[in-house]
Amino acid sequence: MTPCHAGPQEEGIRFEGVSVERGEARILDDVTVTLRARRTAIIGRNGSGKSTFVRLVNGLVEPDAGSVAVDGLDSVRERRRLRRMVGFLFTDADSQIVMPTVAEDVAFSLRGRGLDRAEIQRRVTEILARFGLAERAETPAHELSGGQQKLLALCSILVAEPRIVVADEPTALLDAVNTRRITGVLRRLSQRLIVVTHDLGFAAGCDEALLFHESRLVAHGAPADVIAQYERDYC
Amino acid sequence: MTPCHAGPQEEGIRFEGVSVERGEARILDDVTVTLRARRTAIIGRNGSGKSTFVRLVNGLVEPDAGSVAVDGLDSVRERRRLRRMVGFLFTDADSQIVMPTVAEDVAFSLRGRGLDRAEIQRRVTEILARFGLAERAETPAHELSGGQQKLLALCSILVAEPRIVVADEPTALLDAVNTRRITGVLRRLSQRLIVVTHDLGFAAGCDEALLFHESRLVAHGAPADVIAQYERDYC
Amino acid sequence: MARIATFAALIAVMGLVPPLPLFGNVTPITLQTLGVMLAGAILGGVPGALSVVVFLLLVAAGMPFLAGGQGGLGAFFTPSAGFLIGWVPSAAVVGWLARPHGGRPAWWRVALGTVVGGILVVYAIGIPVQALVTGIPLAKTALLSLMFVPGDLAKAVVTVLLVTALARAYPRAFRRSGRGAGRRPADARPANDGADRSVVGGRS
Amino acid sequence: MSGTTADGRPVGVVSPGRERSGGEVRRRARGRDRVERLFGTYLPGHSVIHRLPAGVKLLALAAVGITAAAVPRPEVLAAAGVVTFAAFLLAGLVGHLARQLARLAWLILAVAAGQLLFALPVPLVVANTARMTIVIVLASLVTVTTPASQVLAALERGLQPLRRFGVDPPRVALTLSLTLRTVPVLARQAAGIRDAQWARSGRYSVTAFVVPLLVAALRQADRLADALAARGLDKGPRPPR
Ligand SMILES: Nc1ncnc2c1ncn2[C@@H]1O[C@H](COP(=O)(O)OP(=O)(O)OP(=O)(O)O)[C@@H](O)[C@H]1O
Ligand SMILES: Nc1ncnc2c1ncn2[C@@H]1O[C@H](COP(=O)(O)OP(=O)(O)OP(=O)(O)O)[C@@H](O)[C@H]1O
Ligand SMILES: O=C(O)CCCC[C@@H]1SC[C@@H]2NC(=O)N[C@@H]21
Ligand SMILES: [Mg+2]
Ligand SMILES: [Mg+2]
Repeated sequence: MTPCHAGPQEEGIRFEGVSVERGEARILDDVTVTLRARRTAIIGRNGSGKSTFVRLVNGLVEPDAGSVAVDGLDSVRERRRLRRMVGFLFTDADSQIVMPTVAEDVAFSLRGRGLDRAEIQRRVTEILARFGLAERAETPAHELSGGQQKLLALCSILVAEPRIVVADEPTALLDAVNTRRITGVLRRLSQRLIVVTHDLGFAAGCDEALLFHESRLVAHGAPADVIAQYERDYC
Repeated sequence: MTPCHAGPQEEGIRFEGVSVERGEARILDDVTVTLRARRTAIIGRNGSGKSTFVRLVNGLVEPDAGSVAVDGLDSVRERRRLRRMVGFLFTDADSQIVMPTVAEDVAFSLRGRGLDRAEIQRRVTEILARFGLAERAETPAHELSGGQQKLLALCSILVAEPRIVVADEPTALLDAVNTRRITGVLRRLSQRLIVVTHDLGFAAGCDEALLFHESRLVAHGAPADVIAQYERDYC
Repeated sequence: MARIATFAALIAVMGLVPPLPLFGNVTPITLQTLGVMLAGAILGGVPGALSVVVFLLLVAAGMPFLAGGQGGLGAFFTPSAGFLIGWVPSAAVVGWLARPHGGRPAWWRVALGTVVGGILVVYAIGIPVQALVTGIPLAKTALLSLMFVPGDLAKAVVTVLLVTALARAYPRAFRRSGRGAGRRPADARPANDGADRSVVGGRS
Repeated sequence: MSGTTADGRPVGVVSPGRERSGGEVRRRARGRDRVERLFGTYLPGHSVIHRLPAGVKLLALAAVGITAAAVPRPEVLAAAGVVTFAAFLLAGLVGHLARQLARLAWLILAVAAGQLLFALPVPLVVANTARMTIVIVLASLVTVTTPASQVLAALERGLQPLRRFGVDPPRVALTLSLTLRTVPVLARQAAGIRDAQWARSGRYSVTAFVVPLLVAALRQADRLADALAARGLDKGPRPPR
């Protein structure tokens, strides 16, 4: 479908015959798809390959066959540039937080950009204020509540001004209020969003949806249709 | 409400003026309630004290003020007996599973009961078969999928034949199918069940519900009413 | 017991990081010594040493937990066997020197502990054993082992940084007693993190 | 705390040698490799050596090791060498011996070269190197012919006399099992942290990696302690303060 001679200006995230293997197992099998919508939801059962799929986007997982290109950038060869373009929200906030305190953790994302301290400090303060964490700047990050940790992880990603945000089950373990808060933030993002979720309501609010089953992409289209297929065939 | 001179025959889980402190903070504040229903749901926002509350039931958390008695047994003094009566399903199966392989983990629950090997073996096999894990008996626990790990955790609890099952967010991170499976098992349990959940649909199916907010018990009654109050006042 | 098991596992996980075999010496440079220092500094002397014992028992039982996926009884007959054995008293000495009274350690104590316990004690046992196994004279073996010093000093520095960072990131790590330590009257609770600035708690 | 599994095998580890039906074996073979890599280096078999009790093998190994060290004479070493080779033959693992020697080659060469460099007499160099090699490969024979669970059980029995000094063998065995369970959990967390760190900064720094790993480990320890307590295993007595 997509022209093979697409130049680097090409928009969209293009997967071409992508397979990923671990040991004998194919954990992703011959996926070809191009994501162009602003908000894409990825749904499917546990172990169907959703996390593997989204990790291809910033080169955390490399394809064993096929190729992934994000706006024309190859995910393997241009891994470093891609990494800066993509903000990745992991399921487990615990492992995402890498520095002792809230402010330090956000500042960590700005390392190695040649920004001076005052500028880093300014951006950190600004984003923490935007997410209601300004008061917690000096708190040990691991003492935040679950919802606050997720917000912190989001701050740490957005402060780096990525072009694409990938979120892997962003609302797991959150209460109704925090869930609404995080999904609200994600929905309002100006960036392109790819979100893996078991929350079909949230998936329904996206612009397109992908359904994975047993390592294969089995549906791609309007969320309502894809969700209906999931509920009909795989639940 | 509950008579203070209740004897050890008394049925129900009685919390009398229970407070729990951590550092300067009161993470549970003067809770008095008696649970008598077969299935009790605990709801409330992140950090409201739900996990702390259910951990009092088997003495994992000790009250700094007040007392907890389960069917007349004091949760601190009779902690050892209590822990045999209460099966506790933690949110995170990773930390619930303590032995390297599936069968060993289930067998661990039967330690120190004076059962001989053949009997332990028989019970382990039986329960694994009941939950469809018979084939995985020798599998290292970390190779199970998320849903299977939850099932294993349940096996390991039920094999000890507890009188009460406590489950702290049992379906977090599970897909729709696994969620249904686990909630189905929990619903059908013959034991008394106390379940902490953000899944209000599941809470609605219980016999009573408790609502926590900022370390206090703020409602106790029929699930429909308590959920309505939660959604009205705290969401 | 849970902490002992977890730190033993941590030492094993640090063995997954590929080792640096240095040409001319038969003992690899490995991140696992960092794990040993951390076990001592964070768990304290006795539990730290016990976690190393647990780790070594599993190695002896055949687990491939040593640097480069080595393991089994053979590991205790190689020239580096003495270093392995030395890790046990090493963790103990690190713990005793770094945290003689439990509680959160001062940075200079951690530094002292890692240099004396984490480096000197290990060498004191490892080098003679290596000399014995290889038949190379003690003095020459010691000379050869000098090449570990930069790496081990770096690990000592990292341990100090890590322990300080950990105290900020997860103050619970150094609580004197774990959670559920029993009922205490409210006014006799040990100093918590918030009380660091006060004189309450009698921390050294 | 009996220290045994449901089917009576001693604590610990998977028994990778369990037979399965043909197709099953092949299908699982790969998974089994993974298990073995994580859980030990046992090579299943039915030889005399395989069937010898673990304790006997361990004692024999110690005997050879001590003799070779205490009486470093050429004829003793030659005898030890012959015994070792015979044991490999009996176990049907000569191929493994060859692989093992190939793997040890650099170590053997380095040790020999080191000694020659320091101008030790050649016969002494040969004796030293031979002694080391023999003991290492013999020890590896014990390891590959004995399931880790048996080694652990033998250890537990061997610890019995230490009861007097306050060692609690079943507790030791339990701790070993807990560790085996925790290794893959921490390994996965470590991988997650490394991924997250790379995704955020594009570089790896030791502190930014180990601090979260330590936090994860300590939390894991706390949760493990809770799980043990909830499942009826009380924490040991706390040292008085
Ligand atoms: N590094 C790995 N080694 C071996 N198997 C792996 C590895 N990573 C993933 N897998 C396997 O690949 C399959 C797909 O994994 P993936 O994490 O993509 O699933 P998922 O759809 O995100 O599931 P969930 O909803 O549970 O998060 C699973 O069966 C998993 O066990
Ligand atoms: N050991 C502890 N030390 C300090 N604070 C603690 C400790 N345990 C819990 N807390 C705090 O107590 C409060 C209540 O925690 P609890 O785990 O009971 O909440 P919860 O209702 O289960 O929340 P969630 O829905 O996020 O699981 C939280 O603010 C938490 O940070
Ligand atoms: O893996 C082994 O077989 C043992 C390794 C011993 C390594 C020693 S410990 C002190 C010194 N510092 C290092 O980094 N390596 C050596
Ligand atoms: Mg996933
Ligand atoms: Mg909770």
